[in-house]
Amino acid sequence: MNLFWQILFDGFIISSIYAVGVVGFSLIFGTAGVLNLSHGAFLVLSAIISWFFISHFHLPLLAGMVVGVLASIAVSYLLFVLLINPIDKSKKIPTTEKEIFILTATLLWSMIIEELLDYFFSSNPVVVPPFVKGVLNLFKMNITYNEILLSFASILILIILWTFINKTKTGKVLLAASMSHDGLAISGIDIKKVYILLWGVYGVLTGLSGALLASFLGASAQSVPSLTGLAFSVVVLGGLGNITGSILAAFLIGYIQTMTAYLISPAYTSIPAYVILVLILMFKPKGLFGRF
Amino acid sequence: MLIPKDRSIIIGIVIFILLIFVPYIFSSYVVGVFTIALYFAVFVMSWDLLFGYSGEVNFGSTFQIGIGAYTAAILNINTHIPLALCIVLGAVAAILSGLILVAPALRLKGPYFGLITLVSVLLLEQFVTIFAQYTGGEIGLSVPGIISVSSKINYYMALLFCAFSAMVMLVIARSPIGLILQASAQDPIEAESLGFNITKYKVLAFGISALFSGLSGALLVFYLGTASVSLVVSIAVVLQIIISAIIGGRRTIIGPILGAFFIILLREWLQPLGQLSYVVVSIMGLIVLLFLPDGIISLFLRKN
Amino acid sequence: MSVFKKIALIVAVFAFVFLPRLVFAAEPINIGIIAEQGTLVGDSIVNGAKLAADQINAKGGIDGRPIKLFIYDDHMRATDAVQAFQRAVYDHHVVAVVGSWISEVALALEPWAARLHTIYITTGAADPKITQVVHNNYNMYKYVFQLKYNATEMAQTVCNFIRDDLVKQYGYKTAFVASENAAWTEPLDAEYLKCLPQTGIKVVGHMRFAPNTTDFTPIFTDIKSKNPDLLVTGWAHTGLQQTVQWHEAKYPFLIVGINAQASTSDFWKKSNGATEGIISQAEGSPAPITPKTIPFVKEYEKVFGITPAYGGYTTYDAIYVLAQAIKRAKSTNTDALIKALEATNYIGVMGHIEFYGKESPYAHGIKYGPSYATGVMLQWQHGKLETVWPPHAATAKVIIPSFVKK
Amino acid sequence: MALLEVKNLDKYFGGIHATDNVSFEINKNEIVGLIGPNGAGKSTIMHLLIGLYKPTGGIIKFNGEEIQHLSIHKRIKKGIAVMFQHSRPLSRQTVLENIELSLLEDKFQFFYKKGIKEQAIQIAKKLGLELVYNKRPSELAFGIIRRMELAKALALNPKLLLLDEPFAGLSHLEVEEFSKLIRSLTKENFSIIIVDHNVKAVKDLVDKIIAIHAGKIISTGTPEEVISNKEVKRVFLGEQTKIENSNQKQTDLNAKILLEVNITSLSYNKAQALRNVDLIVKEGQFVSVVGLNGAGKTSLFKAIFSFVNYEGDIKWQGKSIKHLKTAEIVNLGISFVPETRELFKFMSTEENLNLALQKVEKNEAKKRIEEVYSIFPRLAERKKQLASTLSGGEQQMLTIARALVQKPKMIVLDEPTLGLAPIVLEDISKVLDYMHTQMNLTILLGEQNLHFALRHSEKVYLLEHGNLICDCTMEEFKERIGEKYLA
Repeated sequence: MNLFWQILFDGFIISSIYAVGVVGFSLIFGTAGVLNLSHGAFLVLSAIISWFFISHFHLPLLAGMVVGVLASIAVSYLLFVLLINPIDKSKKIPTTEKEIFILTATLLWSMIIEELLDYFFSSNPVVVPPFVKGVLNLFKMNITYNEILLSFASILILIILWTFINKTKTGKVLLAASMSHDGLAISGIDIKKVYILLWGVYGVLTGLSGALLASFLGASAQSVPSLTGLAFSVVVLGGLGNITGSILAAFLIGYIQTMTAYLISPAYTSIPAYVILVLILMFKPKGLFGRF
Repeated sequence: MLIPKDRSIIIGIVIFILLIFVPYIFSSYVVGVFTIALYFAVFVMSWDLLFGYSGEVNFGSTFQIGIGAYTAAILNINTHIPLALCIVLGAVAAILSGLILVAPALRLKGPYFGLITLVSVLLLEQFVTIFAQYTGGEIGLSVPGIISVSSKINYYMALLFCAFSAMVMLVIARSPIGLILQASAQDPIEAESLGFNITKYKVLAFGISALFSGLSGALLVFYLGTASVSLVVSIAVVLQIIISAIIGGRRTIIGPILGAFFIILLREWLQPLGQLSYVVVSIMGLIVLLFLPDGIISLFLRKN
Repeated sequence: MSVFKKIALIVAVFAFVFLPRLVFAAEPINIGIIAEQGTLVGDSIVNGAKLAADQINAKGGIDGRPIKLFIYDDHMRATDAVQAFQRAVYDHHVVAVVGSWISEVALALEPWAARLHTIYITTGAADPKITQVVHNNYNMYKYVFQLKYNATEMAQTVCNFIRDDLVKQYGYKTAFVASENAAWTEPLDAEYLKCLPQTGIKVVGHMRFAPNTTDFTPIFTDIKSKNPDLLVTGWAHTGLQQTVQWHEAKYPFLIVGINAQASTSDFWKKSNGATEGIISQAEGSPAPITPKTIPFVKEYEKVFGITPAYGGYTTYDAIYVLAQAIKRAKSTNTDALIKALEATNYIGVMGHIEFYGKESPYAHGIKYGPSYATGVMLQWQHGKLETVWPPHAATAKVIIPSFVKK
Repeated sequence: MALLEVKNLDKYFGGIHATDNVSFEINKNEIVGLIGPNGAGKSTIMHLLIGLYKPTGGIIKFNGEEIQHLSIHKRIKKGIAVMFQHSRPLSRQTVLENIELSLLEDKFQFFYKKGIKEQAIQIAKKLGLELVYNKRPSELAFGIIRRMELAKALALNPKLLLLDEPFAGLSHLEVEEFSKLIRSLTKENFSIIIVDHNVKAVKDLVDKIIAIHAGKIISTGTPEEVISNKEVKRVFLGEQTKIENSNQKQTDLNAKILLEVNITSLSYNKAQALRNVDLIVKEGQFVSVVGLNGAGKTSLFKAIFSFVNYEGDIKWQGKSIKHLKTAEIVNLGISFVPETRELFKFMSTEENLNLALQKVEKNEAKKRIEEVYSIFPRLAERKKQLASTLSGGEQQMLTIARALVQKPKMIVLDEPTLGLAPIVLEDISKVLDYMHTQMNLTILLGEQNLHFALRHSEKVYLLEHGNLICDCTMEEFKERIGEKYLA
């Protein structure tokens, strides 16, 4: 029984953090059609910048996070302006190969961020300080208030994102962009402005989730590939571009990992998740929930 | 008048002839770097054969490379079979691992296939870590067997191997098989309706790509005397392979050799910058990607 | 034909880049340092070497010849390390290569030291396999030295401390052993499981976790369910996440053992102070281990702004040991130098340094024991790194964190 | 024995009965036209024949052998060849290499067999490709590529050749040449099935026509028989045979010019879609651009809205809009109802409308939506429903409504009747009338359905193969072209 509660709580905490970490990847694919393989680098960048400003300049926690989010927005726009847009517009690159060019470009972008972080902040992981202190002893478990807060903050961000996209005038434009770019254009909406909005939202999202992620799991330049891999897996599992699907898939992967850790061994945490991912793709090639 | 197609072969021959003289010009260390670049070039060519001719974006080429390399290394450490046999068995294991990827490649497209191949690498990485007592974990494994201590012998070995691989792959790329592969990549239904059983060709392409990847991986291990995740498995290696292929000039077989040399030598040359060297290499890669989308080789292929 | 022109141009560029490296004056004594820069231990290896070389050069070098360091970053990759080793030998004509704190890297370099007949001293890798290889095939591997105790000896240090201090003073009875899954922790764990019962501690569980683990909740939960007094550790590649998560969730067991990253002041900042109370073994500390130790640490802190991790102590000593050996051998000839190194008898910052002979299973490892070097145990107390063991070097007594059961 | 025997062929896609109990035979050396309007199910039958789809039921016998379960390449080896309408030839290879590809055996061969090149040259010559041996498809005109595709099919030395819409996208001249080419093939020893939506184009070529509608065969026989069949007439030409114009309004000829199109050329790669198209729309006018599928209507509209690049210029109220973005053009007061609708499928009717009112103040937006609801009461009933769950007609209405809420001066509609039931057609027809006469909107309509277009228009442009062949008033159109075109 104890184990049951443990898996339930731990799984929820880790899953909600995963969900907030990957949802941006899904958003940017669904709306802009970009598989951003530098997603992990965005998360780590904002986490390390936040940590740096908090621990070296003694900024308050939230102020440090704001700096992290700003950094994330900056690299987001840079990626769009320097790489995505030029490749999109390029006449030299055949349309059928744009996808692989964007993949390669985002990979290189990821390496640049990763190596710069490594250079300036070393490859040692950093942990963003806890937002609150203290421990909750429940069912013989040690759950820190910080984990609970992180989990709630993640869910809150997801709810805000959902509300923004589904309920606000501006947000609906993003949602619409995932269905038809031409439809937006003939509705009199400048698609370029949509992109600016989109990459901004993406930057904010990765910025916030990076700091949350690093408050629990820590972040280092070396964790970039595994974070990108996680985002990629979760999002494909949930159905590319399907935001709700990605969130559900994050919970699925999070719980599978937690169950593996508790019921089999912590050493094998990610293996069952990967195997299940492969099986699902083989039998349901469009992911569990398809597109929308 | 030369048509561009033949030009890339001429470039290949010129590169080969130039490379023959490397040990007479440069220090042993530089020769060592060139040796690694040659093995790496085979990785990139194998990737290019799959991508350029069969249209599959394989994020898992280190799945084959790693399986080939680790099989050979583990056999070498734990058995007494000769080195050459270890390498051959490594290559066989690599082909089998390549065939594992064919099944999804026939069913899945685009990012979905990409993810499967990516996951195959992540899984292999996990297994290497879990079975650290056999594999040396994340950092690596040192093997007793080694091809040679002489940098010259190693270099010429690698050069011959690379030239041989390039030749075989060029022959395949230029052969009816290459043409049919390209047709099935471009429009599978059309290729089928010209009477080709495209499954057969995809299996062959994956097999050949895996064979050379695995061979090269095993040889590299016995050149350096060490097998490690960061050398033959990690995603970073895949990225370097893809980036080299695109920078060199995809779908040309020779272009990837240029790309491999570009990446490895540039990084070596920028070594004084320390970690920043990777940043500079990546930025150069982006510049080539944006302004020379057909790769370095297109500089030489431009029509008069 | 423009194609050939272009190729010629490329050849010219490469020639221009690489040719100058062929010509090199051999006046200074070249030493190669291979380290994992960007890691706390790796950086301290580089810093320790720099400090020693600067000091020796300031005093006129080795018989008038200055030491010149060539520093290579292996990015924690065996391949990069092998390439660096080749470069050191071929391009920079080094007398010896020093460094690396990762056993897998050191093991990968070992055959290259043999193949290229170049002395290699690891100052951070702990796997006893490194010296066993020398013992088993001395003629081939005589080039390799391990200026650091091996993992088995490190485990003994931890056991000795637990016996002398924790068992005697606090009456702790049970322990759980949890190490990262890496080459160096295999002999370490084996020794822990052997020596802990001898100190009167009952081992209630043992596990090895993947070095890429980030969420330690399941692991700590499992450990907590076994209710041990102590968590005995073998952490070097990892350390931060579990330290922070242990501290934040206030698991009621004391962490003692090896937490290599925790042996430098930088770790306090990285963990936001969560390292308070953690006890770790190290090769040296800001304590009077020998008369040279405290001046060294002071100097180090002055130059680099942080205290050294264990690699700083060992590498600093290694450069001095090497310098003295060159002086005694009056030559940089490899075989003569090996003889001189084998005859080392030197008081360094980490203790009295002598190497085991080839008949020892730890051939070319340093002697371990009360009259040689024994290592120290450190504890983070109120943001300061205090030495709590051995008694003659101790600067403070162990403090048990409030949430740990006493 | 017939070469090809199809018996009781059935194919379902989900609930849709795409091929409904189809049976026919094709004899040796026979040329057969498989004819039906868009969406009749011709391509499904063709795909069933080559093996792209597996039938739900029925038998396909080729040379006396059942083949319905074989995969594509096996059927090809039995002697079937196909020329697809939208094939993607090897873009990096030359014409000759493309033909060589077809000549290859399905075996692992590392070297080309001797003589393969000569063989390819021979086939290329037969199809008049002598001048383009070493050109790549991207450098060739569309008509030449079509020939190359035919060459590839012929290289397989088939017993039965399937041609999928062989004339689509070709210019007038090219159609003639290509027909000639096909006719010349009749001397060869094989059968041909030509799949086309146009009776006129194939009737002189074929021995027999099979007419299809809604997945069923409605008539089989000689071209004359089929064309005179009542059912066929009804399906192809619609109920009415007389041109009627319900349009009551006549715009003043001196009215201001709103839109002026002068496109000298518009091409996709090398395929030219439009050439020398000059078109004027005056304020308050109802102008139609009619033409068959692939005539270039959609390209014209895409050019107006800057979705594609073109040579020439397009002016709105005297100012060039060539370099403006789509959204900017829309905001000038021209709304677009595209053929593909481009609705936001997973958003509700109301959300779709609201998105077109981003810049409009809230109360005003509400008012405008109420206005269009009064025109389309059906949409008001379904305002919370997702666009994807609306019926085809409702989706079309929503697309029009989305254009209307923007309060445009002019509205451009591309094939608003495509794929809609006759009853819905009436509704849309009424709406167009209302927009034109009551709301005084200027309308530019692209239509395949001549009757529908003629009912409303004041002025008609006829596009054929990218050329404007009639730029006339209604009277002129009826006189010069109308009756002839329809017959």
